[in-house]
Amino acid sequence: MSTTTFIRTADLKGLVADFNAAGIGVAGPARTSDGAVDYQSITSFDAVVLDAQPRNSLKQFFLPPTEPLFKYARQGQDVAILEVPMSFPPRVLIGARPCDAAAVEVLDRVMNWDYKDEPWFARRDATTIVTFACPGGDRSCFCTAVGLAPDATRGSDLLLAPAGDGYVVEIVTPKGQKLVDAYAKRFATGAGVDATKAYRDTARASVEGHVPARPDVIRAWVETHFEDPFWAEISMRCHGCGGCAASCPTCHCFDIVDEPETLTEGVRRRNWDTCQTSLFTMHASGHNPRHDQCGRCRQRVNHKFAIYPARFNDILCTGCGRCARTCPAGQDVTEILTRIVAMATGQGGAA
Amino acid sequence: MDSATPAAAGGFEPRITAFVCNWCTYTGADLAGTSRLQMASNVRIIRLPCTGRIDPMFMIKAFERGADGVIVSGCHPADCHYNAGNYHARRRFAIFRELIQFLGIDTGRITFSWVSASEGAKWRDIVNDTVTRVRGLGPFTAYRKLVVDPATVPAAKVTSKEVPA
Amino acid sequence: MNVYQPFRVRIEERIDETADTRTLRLKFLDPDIAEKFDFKAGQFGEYSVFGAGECTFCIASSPTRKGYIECSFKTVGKVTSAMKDLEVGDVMGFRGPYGNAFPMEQMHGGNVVFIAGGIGLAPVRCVIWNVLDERNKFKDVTIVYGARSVADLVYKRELEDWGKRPDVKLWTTVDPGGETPDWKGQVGFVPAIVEKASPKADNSWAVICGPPVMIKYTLPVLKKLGFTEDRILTTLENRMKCGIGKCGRCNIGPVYVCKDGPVFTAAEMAKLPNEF
Amino acid sequence: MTELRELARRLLSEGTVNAVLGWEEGPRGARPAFVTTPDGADRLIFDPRCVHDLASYLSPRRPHLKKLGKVAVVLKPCDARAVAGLIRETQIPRENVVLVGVRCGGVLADPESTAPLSETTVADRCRGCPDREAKLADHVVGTAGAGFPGPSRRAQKIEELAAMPVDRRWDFWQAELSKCVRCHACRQVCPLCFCERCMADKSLPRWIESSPHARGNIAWHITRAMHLAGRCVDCGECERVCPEGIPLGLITRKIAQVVSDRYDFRPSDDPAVPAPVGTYRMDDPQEFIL
Repeated sequence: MSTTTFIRTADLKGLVADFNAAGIGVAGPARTSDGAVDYQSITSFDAVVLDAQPRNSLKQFFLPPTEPLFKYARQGQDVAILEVPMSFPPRVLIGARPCDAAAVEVLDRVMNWDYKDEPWFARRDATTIVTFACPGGDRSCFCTAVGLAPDATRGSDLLLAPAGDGYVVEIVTPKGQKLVDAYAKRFATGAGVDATKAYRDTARASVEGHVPARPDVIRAWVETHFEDPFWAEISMRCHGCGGCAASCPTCHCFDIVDEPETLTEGVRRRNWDTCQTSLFTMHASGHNPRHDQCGRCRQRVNHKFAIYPARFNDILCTGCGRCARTCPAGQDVTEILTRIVAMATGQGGAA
Repeated sequence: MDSATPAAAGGFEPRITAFVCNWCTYTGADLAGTSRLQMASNVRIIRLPCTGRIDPMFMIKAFERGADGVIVSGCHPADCHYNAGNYHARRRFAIFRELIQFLGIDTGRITFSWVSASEGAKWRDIVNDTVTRVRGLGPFTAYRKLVVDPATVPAAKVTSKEVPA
Repeated sequence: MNVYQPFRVRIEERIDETADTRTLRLKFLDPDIAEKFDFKAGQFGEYSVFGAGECTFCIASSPTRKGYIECSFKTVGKVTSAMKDLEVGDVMGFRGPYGNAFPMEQMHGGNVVFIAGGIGLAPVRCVIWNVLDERNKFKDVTIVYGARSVADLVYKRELEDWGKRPDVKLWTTVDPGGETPDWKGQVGFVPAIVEKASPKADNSWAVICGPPVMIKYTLPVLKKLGFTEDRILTTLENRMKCGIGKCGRCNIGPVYVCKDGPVFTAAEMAKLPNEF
Repeated sequence: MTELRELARRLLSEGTVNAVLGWEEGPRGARPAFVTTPDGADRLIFDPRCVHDLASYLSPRRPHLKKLGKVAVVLKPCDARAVAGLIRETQIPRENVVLVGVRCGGVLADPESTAPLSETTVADRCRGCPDREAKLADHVVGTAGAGFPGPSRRAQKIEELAAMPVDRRWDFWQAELSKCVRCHACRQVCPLCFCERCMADKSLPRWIESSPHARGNIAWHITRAMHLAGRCVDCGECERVCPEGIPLGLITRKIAQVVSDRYDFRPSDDPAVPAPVGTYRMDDPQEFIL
């Protein structure tokens, strides 16, 4: 068990005030104008909403929907490249959910796959993630089926769980320790981890059993059933809208485009993209290796539960359930995975 | 410098993009020129076959690339070289105008007009009035501020980019 | 500086291969890069026209020829159209080299058969140059190259050079109907010409690249001649953005063309799901 | 519901159609269903949670559904307007599809909702909807509630926005549109966005910047709105599916008002009525043209 400390709720508010005073950016889950909860910039801990899963994930803080990679300026036949600085101001994400914090670490794998993605890691380095143990989820949550838990520490620098008049703080990383040391006066001795057991148990119970915790079985089935009619069946209702990918904490596919600003200058940008659209894989010739929605639906499941595990020994899904919540056509990942396990273990599953 | 472009007055000279039809307004603008009518020099004309060809995207693109105002002009009703291009365009322009107004763009930045091949003087007035009006509205900074990229630095001399084995 | 920022390269030479295919010879602007840059036969790069975007091609020149790289492209999309508009002296971008390579060391001491169709000669040409520049390391060299018509043959000057070499067996062919009155090569589809050329399979490697239909009908011919699947090499392409395994679009099932490829053996290809 | 299931069963068992597109109970409330066997008809439901516009699935942009062959589709009156749009614009031959109308007195805002349909829970677009059943349909089943009176809250919000100074309206829309991540879900679910290749996906030339920055976003949303002017049937799907919660319905509704006020056009399920953009009258108002 990692070392723990304690913070009172009042000190947590003070801590956010300290960050503000020190010029450290703070973001956390807060209400939006349309009544939803999004991770967004905040200036006070009072704005933080902890009892609802935010609509967006944390990935935007490391891989923004759009970001400039560099600018270019043409002078005659020559071109000058103007660099976008790869340093970012310090930021604390407070009130992160364990599934979202874990997703960031899961993505570290691909972002450092032989080539280091500097924009990603520069933001990672500048950011401290203060996670709050999840109070529990709805029927689309299944973090325990992908090796996580409502109180998983993965990807977090600090993990807070409520106890008494404050929170037990688990110090997960040296970066977390650094934050605690820097603001030592805000932390105190208090209850230990044991005091949060009931809270954690309740949370765990609320998400368990939604998907069989058999990622190995899912992977094996997906790897061997590329042509299974199951994919065509589930893809019928799919609109190819990519809402799942936009809201997913681990969907990281991107596009790179040039945008001229004038005749001689412009910016190369990286933008979010999604495997759910036909354009994603379409060649300039018009040939499209993934020519229908069936292949695209399969790709998303395949990438998350078979390809990524094969490449990085890690599942590209943290069980947050956002894709199921956001899907306009009721496609539900828990249903898909449950049926895959049923088919793989010979318990039927065809509709 | 003619009276319609008092550059001395305050510095801001609006950039106006005009999308005009080939058959009427372009010829009308040409007439204004050959008649040596004095008018503001802020307008850059883009000639199109017909107002029916003027997609609202053109106006958006003009704003994207730094225009402060836009003029759209073509043949009067019943004069369209292609019979009905301007009638179709009229409906689209009407909807577009109300849409952008709803989205918070001052419709004073766009002038819609019918200018025939013989109306050189009308073209001069359209140009001068639009320039004066847009000058009053000021530069379209709201649109230009839509994208603010971080400051860049010239690329360091690249010497150590790794070449993987 | 980030991994997506390209090197700057200047167009040294441009050669029109066919009506819609062009080769560019590119030199690195930075002398340090020009000196240090190295790659292996078969690797690819991301070429960019600033303002239009990036495009993926194999490096069509050979690593044995230092100081420049070449790429050959067909004008089809936004970037290739912009590339066609560039003049000698214009500056482009290049990121790379990326991906795996042909197993040149393993091929040492063996016979090599090159089979290509149309613009598919570009990635094969890189290996041909490499082999010919180190000619004493290889035994028999056979090249079978076909295109739809005489006008569609790329690298015509080189074909001429290769044809004159006593240590290269060159078979050029055009599809029936694509020949001109003075055409001296073969007439017929590539698989038939391969059968006619009948290269020996013993201690041999085949390098094949071209339209899918050509590959589909050539593979059985090679097998009949005795080539084993692990000695038939090809190079794939797929839509890519990053070239380095992150953007998520070039995978064929579990295989990333940018990381595991672009060079695959026929044995590896046979295991891929039908998604390319 | 029994009536619907019996009809679906009959259409499937008699071989009139290969599939019935309707709604079923999903893990999170109602969702689209694709019933291909007579027995499957028992999966079909219709209740106020069936908000989805199934006409989207008839769009020719969905080649994977063409494989189903001839289908029957269950339609609320608003969905029938979308089908009429597809027929009007020659995207589907009328004889290739069997239309099953369900009588409707309004639906909920959210297919996951468990609340009873009421003045407070009804989808805003249903307020003031005059249609209880689809005239276009081959069969009509079910019973309709009374519907809900207008004006919709959107209409009130539009008035509120209209009363604002123009730059405050700009600020309002910039706050909303800057949230857009350009997933294009609004386009994908739209029954009338049927272009084989959307203008936003075209790069030669690139009219609409694909980056989800505010400049690209406003260009996209203006274009989307313009392309749907007089074609939008107010099925509400774009706003419902937006993962960022952008009130897209305000834009489409505003344009519907303009089209209604200026050209006396309201979307109906009669494919013979020409759409207002693409037609004209010589005496159309032109007060804004100098």
